[in-house]
Amino acid sequence: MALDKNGIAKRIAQEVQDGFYVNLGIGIPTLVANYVREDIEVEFQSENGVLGMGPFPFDGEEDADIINAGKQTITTMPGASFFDSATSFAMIRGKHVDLTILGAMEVAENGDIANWKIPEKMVKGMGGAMDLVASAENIIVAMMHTNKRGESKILKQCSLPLTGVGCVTKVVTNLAVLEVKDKAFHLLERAPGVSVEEIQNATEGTLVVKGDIPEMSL
Amino acid sequence: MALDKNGIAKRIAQEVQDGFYVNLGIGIPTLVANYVREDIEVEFQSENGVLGMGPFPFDGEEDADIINAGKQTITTMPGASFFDSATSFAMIRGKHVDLTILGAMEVAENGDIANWKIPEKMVKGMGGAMDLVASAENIIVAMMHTNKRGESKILKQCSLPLTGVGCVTKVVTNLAVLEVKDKAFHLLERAPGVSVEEIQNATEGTLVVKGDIPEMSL
Amino acid sequence: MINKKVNNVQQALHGVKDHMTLMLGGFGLCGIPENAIAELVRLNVKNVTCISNNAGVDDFGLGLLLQNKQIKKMISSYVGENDEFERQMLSGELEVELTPQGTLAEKCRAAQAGFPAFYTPAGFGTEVAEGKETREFDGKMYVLEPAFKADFAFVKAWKGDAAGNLVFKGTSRNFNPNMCGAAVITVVEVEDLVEVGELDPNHIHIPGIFVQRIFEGANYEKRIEQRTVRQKQ
Amino acid sequence: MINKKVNNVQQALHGVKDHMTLMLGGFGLCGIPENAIAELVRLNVKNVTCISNNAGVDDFGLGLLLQNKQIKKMISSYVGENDEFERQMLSGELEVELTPQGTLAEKCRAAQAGFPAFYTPAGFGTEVAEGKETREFDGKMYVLEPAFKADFAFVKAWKGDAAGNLVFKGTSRNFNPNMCGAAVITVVEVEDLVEVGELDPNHIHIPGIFVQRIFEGANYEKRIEQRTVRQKQ
Repeated sequence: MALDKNGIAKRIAQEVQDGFYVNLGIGIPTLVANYVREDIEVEFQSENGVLGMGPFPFDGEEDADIINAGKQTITTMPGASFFDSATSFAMIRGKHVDLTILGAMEVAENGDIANWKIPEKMVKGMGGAMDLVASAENIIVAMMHTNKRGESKILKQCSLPLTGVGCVTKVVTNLAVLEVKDKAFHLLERAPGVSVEEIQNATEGTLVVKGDIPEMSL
Repeated sequence: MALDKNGIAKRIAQEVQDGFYVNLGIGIPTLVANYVREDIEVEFQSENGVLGMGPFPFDGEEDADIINAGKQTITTMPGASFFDSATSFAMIRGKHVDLTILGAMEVAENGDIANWKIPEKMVKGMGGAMDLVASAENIIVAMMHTNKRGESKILKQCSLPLTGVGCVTKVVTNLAVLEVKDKAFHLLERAPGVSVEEIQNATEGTLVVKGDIPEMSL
Repeated sequence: MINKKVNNVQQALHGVKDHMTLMLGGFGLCGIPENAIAELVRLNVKNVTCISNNAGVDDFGLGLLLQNKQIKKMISSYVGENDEFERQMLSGELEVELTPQGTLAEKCRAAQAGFPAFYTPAGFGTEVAEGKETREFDGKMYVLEPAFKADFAFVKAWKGDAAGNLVFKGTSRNFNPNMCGAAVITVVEVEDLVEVGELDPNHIHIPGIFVQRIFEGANYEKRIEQRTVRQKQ
Repeated sequence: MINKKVNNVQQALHGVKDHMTLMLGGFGLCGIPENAIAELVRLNVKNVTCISNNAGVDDFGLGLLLQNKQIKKMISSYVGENDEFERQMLSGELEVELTPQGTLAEKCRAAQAGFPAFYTPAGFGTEVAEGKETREFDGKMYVLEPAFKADFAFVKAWKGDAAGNLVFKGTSRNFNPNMCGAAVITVVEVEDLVEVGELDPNHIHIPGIFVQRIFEGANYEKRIEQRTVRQKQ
């Protein structure tokens, strides 16, 4: 069975290692925080200027001056810090953030990613995504394998305006975990009950399948 | 009578205007703070990271963590702030400092200044001087008109390695106040009792003397 | 102490004119200069270029200037959550220069610190880099981005004093400190204008040298864009 | 909270080797990492390159490493007040790269923030610019200066916590924050290692993400270079 958004987040959470500083994008990535193992130490950075984000505040305790990059009210953990935007991107550009998790409209087998614009239809803007993907060495994309019309978003080449080139290292979708290297998507894991064939059919880009592909353990 | 160091500082203090942020170099410039009119508001910046310097501390109240760029123990005024070196030079490079006063070994009629090195003999280093002279629009040099051997330090061309090019706007020496423009030193004022001829004799660079030259009023 | 205090928002915005370039702090609705924005609406200056990470929402923040058709051009990183912004952009009524967020912040900081331009990897290989100089350093590609040039910067701080010293709170800090001193005139509104000497010199986020005018703002709404909470167990 | 605390200066300097490039905070003797310097002397690492605004005085600070002939090259802005430094430089025993102070600070900040190089007006037309790329922007000339690349940064802060968050005091701040995260490994010594959560998140000068190791230093001498005082009337 294909994963839902929380399932994708849960699987990505397994990629988060002890001692990691992690930047979570808007959407599915935000959910990842809910599933990180409790026996490891992780700090979440939000590019609007906070390190050490905690859970959402209790009802009535929200503070308009303390939000995340998704403009949601948040809390902070002991040891948290606030800083300006230039410093925030010093952390990102300077490779001090260990893991970046973000959403995408399309990814390509060479690691290109598109997630900010559909010409003449929709423009959200790139926000901090272009800085993140241009600098991070460990980028995981959280996304649906196909669009609402069933068309693959895991492509030979992106059709939408790019956010970054050759930068994505891993993709976790509702169907699979894919490693991006050598101009191909390497199938690492299947969603529970999803066959290699289903994944192959949903993937437009080059899919490399070597040996038995295990199911994700969630 | 030629001025002493305090006299030079006293004359330069007259150039400090209400609302000015001022950077004072090591040596004579440091003395300028003692002579600024008390009815105007001025803040002194020191490039090691303090704005709003006050007088020296009372004996026994000195703090090793609060010094100026000359490594002297200082105090701060109400409204003072401390900051890091990059921010300090953001103030300087970003032209937020209104007036820079520094010493020199030589100045030239085109506004060049040399004050950090005598090849094979002495190297103090440029400290913040190169940043200051490259960025400031209002640079006053405090110096002796001649060296110990009586040779002019007010030159056609600097002989020592430069600190900055075409940047000095005014020079106050023990003999005179000179404006630097149009590739010449324009004599504005004489030290009390010093004749134009004496100044001319002590000046190697082109000296422009127009009309009666008043004595400084100190 | 050099006094930067002005009496009210009218004095603070003296000299703002049509066709000027304005910087405005804030991320979403967090840390926006509410009083300056209200005065810009009242002044009804037209054809301004606004540098701001976002453009507020339809009926608050810079959205008010958009509704009022005062803005000729927006320089922002993110449009989402503002329908009128997206509509004006897609229809071509509004000129929009989308800039990566870190580049936006650094273009402010470069202006503040006297750097004419800088090299950043953000946007290389994308349409953001089109027409711009690119260059390789150590095997990685970078885009040359110029510093911003703005006439006014409107900044919101938490506390400040008459010397122009500022302290920010939480994530309402965001772009505000980076915009101080990045325009010809920096105008700061604070929630709390304290006595000079009250702020700890070790904990001033922005020294007054970067500020030209400061005033205590009135009636902060501080609207929350996405109120997200959890329930007590 | 990611724990950066190490137990002592020996653990903090683990991995420092001959021929490495080291950054050291401080201005004169103010805010220097006294414990790290003492350990560098004890380790007797040789042929190191030191990036530090000054080189201490003859018998304190980096002067100790100079006396001990451990330094191959100094990258500094100011030599004055250190006779041994000047002597080794003029005799050619010591390689010295003199760098304008603001450039020195920004070369650290560029390394911290992921900028490969930057344009500064400082040093244009002087021997500092010899052999370097220069360029005109808006009628003014600039010199291209690359970011530093260092193996270790040794930083002294006033207070810090196990998460690596730092607070500096007075002018002992100077280059210290700019060097955090500017080397492969940033080692911080503090006078006071406080409990995590004790530092106000609004007033942390350097967030822990820029720090790899932190420890509480022992026996700070904090020598004053120029004790200048006035007498009470």
